[in-house]
Amino acid sequence: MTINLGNISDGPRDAGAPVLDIERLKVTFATDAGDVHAVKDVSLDVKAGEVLAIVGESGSGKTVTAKTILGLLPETATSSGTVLIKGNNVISVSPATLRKIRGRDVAMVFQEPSTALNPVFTVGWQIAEGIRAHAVDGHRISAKEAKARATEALRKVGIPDPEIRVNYYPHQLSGGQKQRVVIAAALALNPGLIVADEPTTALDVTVQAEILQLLRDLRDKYGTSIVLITHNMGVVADLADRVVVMYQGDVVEEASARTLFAEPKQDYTKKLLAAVPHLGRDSASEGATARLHQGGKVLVEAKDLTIEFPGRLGTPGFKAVNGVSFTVSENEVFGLVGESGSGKSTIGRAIAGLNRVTGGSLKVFGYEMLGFKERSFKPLRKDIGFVFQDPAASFNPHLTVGECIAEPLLIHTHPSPEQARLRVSQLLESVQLPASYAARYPHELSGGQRQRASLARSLALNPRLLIADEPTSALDVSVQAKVLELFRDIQEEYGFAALFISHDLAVVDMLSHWVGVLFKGRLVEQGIGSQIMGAPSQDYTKRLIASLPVPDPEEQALRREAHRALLGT
Amino acid sequence: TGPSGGTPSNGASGAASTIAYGTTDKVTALDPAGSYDNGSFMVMNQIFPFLLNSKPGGADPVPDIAESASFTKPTEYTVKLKSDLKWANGHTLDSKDVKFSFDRQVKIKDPNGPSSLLTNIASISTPDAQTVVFTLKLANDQTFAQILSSPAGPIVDDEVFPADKLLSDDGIVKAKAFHGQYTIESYNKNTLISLKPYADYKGVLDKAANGGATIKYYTDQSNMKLDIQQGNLDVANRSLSATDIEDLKKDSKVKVHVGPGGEMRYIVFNYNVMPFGAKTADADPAKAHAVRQAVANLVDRQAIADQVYKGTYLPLWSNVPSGFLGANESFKDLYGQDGKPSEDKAKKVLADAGVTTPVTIKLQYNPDHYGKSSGDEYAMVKDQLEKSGLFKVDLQSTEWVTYNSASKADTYPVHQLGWFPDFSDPDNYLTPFFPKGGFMNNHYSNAEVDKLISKQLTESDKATREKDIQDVQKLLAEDISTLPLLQGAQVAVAGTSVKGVESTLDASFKFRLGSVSK
Amino acid sequence: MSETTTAAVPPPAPRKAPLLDRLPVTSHIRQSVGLQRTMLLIGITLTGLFLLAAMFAPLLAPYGYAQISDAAGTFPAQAAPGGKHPWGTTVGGYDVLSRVLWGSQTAATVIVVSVAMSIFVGVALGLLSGYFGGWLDRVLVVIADAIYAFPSLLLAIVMSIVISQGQSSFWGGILACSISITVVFVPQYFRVIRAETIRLKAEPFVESAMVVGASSWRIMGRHIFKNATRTLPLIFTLNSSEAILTLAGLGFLGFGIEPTSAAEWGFDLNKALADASSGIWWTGVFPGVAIVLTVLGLTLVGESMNDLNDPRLRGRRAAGNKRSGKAKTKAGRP
Amino acid sequence: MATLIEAETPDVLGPAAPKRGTGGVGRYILVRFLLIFPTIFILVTLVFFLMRITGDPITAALGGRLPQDQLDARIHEAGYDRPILVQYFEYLGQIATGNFGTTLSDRRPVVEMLATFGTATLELAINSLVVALLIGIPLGMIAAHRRDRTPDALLRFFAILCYATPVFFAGLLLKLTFSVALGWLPVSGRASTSTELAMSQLAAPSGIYWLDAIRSGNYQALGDIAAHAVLPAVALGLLTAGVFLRLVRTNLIGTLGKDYVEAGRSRGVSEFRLVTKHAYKPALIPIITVMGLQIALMLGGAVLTETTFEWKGLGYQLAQYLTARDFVAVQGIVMLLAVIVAVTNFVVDILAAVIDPRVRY
Ligand SMILES: Nc1ncnc2c1ncn2[C@@H]1O[C@H](COP(=O)(O)OP(=O)(O)OP(=O)(O)O)[C@@H](O)[C@H]1O
Ligand SMILES: Nc1ncnc2c1ncn2[C@@H]1O[C@H](COP(=O)(O)OP(=O)(O)OP(=O)(O)O)[C@@H](O)[C@H]1O
Ligand SMILES: [Mg+2]
Ligand SMILES: [Mg+2]
Repeated sequence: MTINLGNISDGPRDAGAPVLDIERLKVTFATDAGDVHAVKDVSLDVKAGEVLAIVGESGSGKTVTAKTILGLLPETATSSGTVLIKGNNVISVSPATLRKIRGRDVAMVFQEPSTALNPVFTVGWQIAEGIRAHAVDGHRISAKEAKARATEALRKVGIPDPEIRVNYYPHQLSGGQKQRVVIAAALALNPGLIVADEPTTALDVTVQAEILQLLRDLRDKYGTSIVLITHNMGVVADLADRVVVMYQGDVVEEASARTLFAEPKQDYTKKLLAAVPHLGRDSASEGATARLHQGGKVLVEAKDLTIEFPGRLGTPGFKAVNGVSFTVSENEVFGLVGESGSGKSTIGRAIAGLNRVTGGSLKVFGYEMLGFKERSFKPLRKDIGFVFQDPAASFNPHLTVGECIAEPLLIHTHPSPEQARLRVSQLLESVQLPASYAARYPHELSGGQRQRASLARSLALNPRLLIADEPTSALDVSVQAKVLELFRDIQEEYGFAALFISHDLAVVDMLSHWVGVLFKGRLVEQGIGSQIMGAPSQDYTKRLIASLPVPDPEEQALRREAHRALLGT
Repeated sequence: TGPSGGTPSNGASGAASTIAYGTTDKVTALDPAGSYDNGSFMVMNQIFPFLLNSKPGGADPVPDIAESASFTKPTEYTVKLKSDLKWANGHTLDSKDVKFSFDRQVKIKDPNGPSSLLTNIASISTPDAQTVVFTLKLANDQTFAQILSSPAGPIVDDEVFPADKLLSDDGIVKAKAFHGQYTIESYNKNTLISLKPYADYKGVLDKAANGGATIKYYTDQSNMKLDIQQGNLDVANRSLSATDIEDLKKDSKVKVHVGPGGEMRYIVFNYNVMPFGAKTADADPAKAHAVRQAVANLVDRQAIADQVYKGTYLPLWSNVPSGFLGANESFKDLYGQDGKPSEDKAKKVLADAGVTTPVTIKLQYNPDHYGKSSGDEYAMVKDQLEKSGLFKVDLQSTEWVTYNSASKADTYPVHQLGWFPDFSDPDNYLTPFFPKGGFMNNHYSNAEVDKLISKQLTESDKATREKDIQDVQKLLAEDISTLPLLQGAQVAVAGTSVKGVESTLDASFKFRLGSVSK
Repeated sequence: MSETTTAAVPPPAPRKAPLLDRLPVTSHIRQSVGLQRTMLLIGITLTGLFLLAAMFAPLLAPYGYAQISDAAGTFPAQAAPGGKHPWGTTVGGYDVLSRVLWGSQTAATVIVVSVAMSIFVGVALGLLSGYFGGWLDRVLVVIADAIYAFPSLLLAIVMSIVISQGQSSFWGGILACSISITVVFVPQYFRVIRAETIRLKAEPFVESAMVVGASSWRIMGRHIFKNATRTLPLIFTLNSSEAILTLAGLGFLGFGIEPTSAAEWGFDLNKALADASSGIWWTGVFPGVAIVLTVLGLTLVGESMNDLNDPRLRGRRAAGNKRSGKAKTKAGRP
Repeated sequence: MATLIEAETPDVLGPAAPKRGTGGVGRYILVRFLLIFPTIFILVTLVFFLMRITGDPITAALGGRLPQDQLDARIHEAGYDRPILVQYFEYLGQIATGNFGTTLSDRRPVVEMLATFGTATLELAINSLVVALLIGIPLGMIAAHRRDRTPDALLRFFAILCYATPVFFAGLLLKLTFSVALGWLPVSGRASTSTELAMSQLAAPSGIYWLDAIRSGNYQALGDIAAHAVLPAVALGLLTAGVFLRLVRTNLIGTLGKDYVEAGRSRGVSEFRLVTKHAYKPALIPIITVMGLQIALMLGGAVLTETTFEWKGLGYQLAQYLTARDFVAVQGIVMLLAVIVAVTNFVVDILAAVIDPRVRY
């Protein structure tokens, strides 16, 4: 069926031959809107024991390339070219052969460990399934032997007490452990090549550091080659030997990691690298020695703030925020960082009256939020803007962007249609969007444009306080850079106070004058951004900073050495 | 034959074979005090004794477990029982049981029971074990003998039945409180009853001609039809649809038996709310009468009987159905032309009375109580009335319970009703209906009619009584309180080898399983 | 997390598409391919025929639904198909073809009335219950669940007895049936809308309206209502077929509409039971097939719409189909 | 007829699944169990009032025979003309003491009536459930696996046809074909007369005929019972099979698209095993939940099947009692149906919880 555009096979290869050799790969998808050329012309190879990183912005074809390597493309895809693994062209082999290759010659590690594990089977069973699918020396492996091997694989990836954990269901493991299980499943048959598609994106930085270390160990100990797909330049700098940069389905640049970061050749690569926030550079509190903007009024004041979510069916509640005290003053940008689940959003939402305060005190513009009443709080709402994390979800898909932006105006100031239109245009302009975009529907905007529109909406009533909950985490680095820049400019122009929430230390540092570090609902440390990032005083903060890989292989190698003890690896 | 094994064979006795009887009727209760319907009465007839009962072929009550029964005084009806009567459980059956049975019904007065038939009994005494004396309120009640063979008539075992409340079916079966042609062997209510001949039966009927019988209950008549066609049933009785019966007539494996029927269908005119009725805006008795006459002239009974009922119902020309004492064809004489409708006559009566046509009539029928064909029947009535151009018919139907209440509350100007007799006497077609306070509550009253009806009821001379009954019918046909339409026939379908079905399809309307054999 | 939530609110069809293409069914035809399209088209054809029959029954039917005679005299009973009566006549002398055609009108009316009423009540209650929560929500949920748990046909029977007493006129009968069906359907709509409302309430776009200070009514009316009712056309078609089946079931058990008030397929089938075992097939087969085809059509439309709405279930043409003839590999999926 | 909409459970293992919590599965079961009672209470109340505003049983039985004053007297005697709330609380009181009364139209103790007809309906439901599962699940798997190909289209068409054909029409066609024309199977009933008699003479019958036949070793009767069971089970089973097929297909397609299936595939697990094991087990949770809801559909369909095949069960009986305004019987049946449905859903929830390991801790 396939026309092999490349050479079909050039016979047995010598020892130094690549474990994976992709030539002129091309993948096209049929969609409602017509064909999508996801991968246009990709050629690359991976040598034994090498970590090859594929980077590029969202939609550049990284995942599709990875799936092609295992023959996992959906039926709507058509592919051509060659993908050679141990002499087999994955694109043209029979389904039976393909099944033999999978797991034995090449294995995959998925982005989201929680969805890559079947919730109703034990992790041991799932690993054993892969083992039993392959005959070893011509005979099927017994269930018992498979389980023993699964236990062994779990031990290899550093799961404690693998004999016990082998019988656990996925939900009984933490996110990091789950990802280790996924890696163990990939390792079970000792494949020469592992394809890891964003293996750490869903994980917290501290866990990410552990997984990166594990992958490095695997390469070192077993000589496994790794294709690492990621958009995180820090991860690339930390792990990769060689880097392939993809842009819109094509490979634009290929170089060793050090070379790429040191002297990128292509414009696109340069731009990509420039957009990556770098901890310690470009801090908003650069050089500050005292807390900035303390002259004005205190807009938000939390004292022993506690927020507890009620438990279901009489089970005890869950304290998401526990005894937190802080203030946000006029003109000040307060950055809130912390790992997932530490309570950042909960605090932000409480200030906006979306979550109920259950203990302590939270004063917003002097209004006590403990036991707040919507009716009496409503007049204050016009002074609060809110930017949500996911720009796509925060717009009503049935209203135009203009209607969405005008909504706060309509509710609070009852302008004439003409006035409203005018104000919407102004707002759009201030976020550098053409006024004509008011007539568009949200889905007709790109992610970055949507987030700008969201910013415009939050500014509609000239709020005194803006709450931005991870406003850029759903965006590509290059887009993120633009939005962050815009945010900074607008903040300076309008002078509103802001609570800026992010899990990315570098991003928080870029924008915030004052930074608070949350850990399991407690504020472990707060201080001037540049000082906290440079010289954290608390252990947790130190670990957090140490875990964050910086987008520079040289520097990252040093940091890794320096922090080895702290990270406990 | 069907794969289900054909008719059940009577393995035990090896004598005469068992008869399988099918019906779509239902049993309400086996206790005579608690039911007043065909389905229950059919079973009671097989298992309980009566003082008087009719023999196959006729409806005249003759002593059953009685030796003699007659008026000894105008208000005293004396019954002498046969001696040595035994219930199937060994208890003796004597006058105590008889008095107990009737007293009990009156005492329990079950909402579903037939105690209202016994209103004429003033008291009952038992001078000795063999004698029962009924003292009546109304002298010379000509229907009393019939009442004793009616649903109010079964005699029950006083040692088994409680005096003040009903006994459950299972209780009756377990206590073997039977004295009829049969006893019940096994009882699965409204599903299957298995009957065995009762050896010590002393009643008027012959010993059962078969080795036993099963009664199979159906919910869907077409299933019953298929079963009789496939030989799973020997007899299928009430009720097969007209289509089924017509089809079965063509089937060589079965025979359709037809006997006289007492069931009737008629249209009631409410004298208050019918067009020009007493309570309408343009009340005019003469015009109302003309309207009734016009309707009587226009309905084509034969067409309905042929088309809708395919001959399973026959035209009914009087308030007393044919086959009963004194029945005549008074409506045929007065209306239409030789049994055919007459538009001219209808036009004329309306014109003579000065009625402007078309007259709008609200006609009501009930779709669920009188068989599935009521809708078709009344569609034809509507069609017949409208064809003449004299009437516009607003035809409506209502579900039974509401229908019944509404029909008596002057809601329906003209509506359908039907009647199945309690016992085989012409009076059962007169007294409940026409004297003031009749159950139709249609505000008809005619003193002469009332007088004649109460006269015939106590008239002991048969010829005079017959004359009275004929006269009443004539008066009723002139007034048209109700318009008789159709008279049902009894239909039973039996396998060709089955004997004795014909003989029990008589005017008593009692199906005696004991007569049937094969 | 954010990915799944975005996926849950698929964007509406592009704004600039012509109105015709944005209508539920037409947009689905355009999206569909291959077998899916065939099924959708069969469904649409059947449903279209049904609607045409319903609209033009008075013109198409040779006789009235309750007509048993014409100038030439009374119709014969149970006449075999042919001649004046192409599909024969029933035991009551009705023309089968006419009754089947008129029956579509009854069915369509019942569908429209019952589904409209249940949508109205169900949506209103679902929105309120889902949005405000609290004890109102709890009570409504328990009641809806209780009603829902009860076999719907039986509930419809009870309701039809309650409602239909005394009423057998066309509208009386239709309303009785419709209301019985409504009672059965309301919990379904209630559930769907309530669940959607609860889900939407947590959506950032609703929260963003909340932080702006929009009133509850504004949020419900402007933000939740439209998004929550997205699936209604689909439920509408599926419930329509259910309405027909319930109506037919009612008619079959004798709780339907009398023949002189309207033509009703289930009722006619009920009447035809006795005929069927006597070799008179035409009185039952035609209304029966009418029910089957109508339900089939509506269900096909509804199911296809469902599959097309759900990206997981939507089939797509293979890439580059337009350039046929070129050799290509379907991605391996043994 | 319950709905096809229910056949959809968009999120496999969605947030509806009870969370791991200190309460544990014991508490979960308890709460689910307690929820049965309001359901029953609401239905019984609803039916009580509905029934009582539609008329009384005495008029239904004797309306055509007695003058109105006599009817009224009887109604008064029976107490049906008292204030409805008084009667309602009296009724509740009776139920609370376990006294369900005696049916009005055919004088049976309600409990006994329910036992008789309930087992018949149960037997029908079990038979048709077997048919539905045997047809629906494998075909649903095939359809999901071969999605958008010809087998899938044919199977889906078949499923919709099953659903679109009214049970009574399907039953009629089956009966005419297999009993009347071909004579292979009996026309109607649960058993032939001789078997019925044999069954009614058993000492402690369970009421489920095939079970009784096996227990008493009467294998001839068993054959007879099986022959009678085929057509009703197929008629009702097909209706449900259509829904099951669709249900299995939709949910399997859902889970087949999950990452964990892709992960299994990436390890070389065979396609057959992916469908029948990896995707099927997680899909089973919503499938089982919705199947529970199908019980209501089945009971509804049972009314029509029972009528067509002379199967003397609850559904048909209910229609009869309704006509007779026998509210004692109707309420008894409604209560039983409510209990059946609630208990089924309860059991199904527990079953789903057993399959879903996340509920167990
Ligand atoms: N199943 C599919 N059907 C149609 N188009 C697809 C499909 N999968 C991927 N694509 C398209 O192919 C292109 C490449 O997608 P791919 O998933 O490889 O991007 P990516 O580089 O991995 O991006 P990200 O960083 O967001 O994961 C995108 O335009 C995407 O929309
Ligand atoms: N409505 C809720 N009910 C119960 N628990 C909740 C609720 N919302 C949040 N939580 C819990 O509260 C904790 C803090 O949640 P929060 O959303 O504030 O975290 P976060 O720091 O914003 O994390 P992320 O970076 O993932 O957004 C988490 O453990 C979360 O599970
Ligand atoms: Mg990707
Ligand atoms: Mg958050």
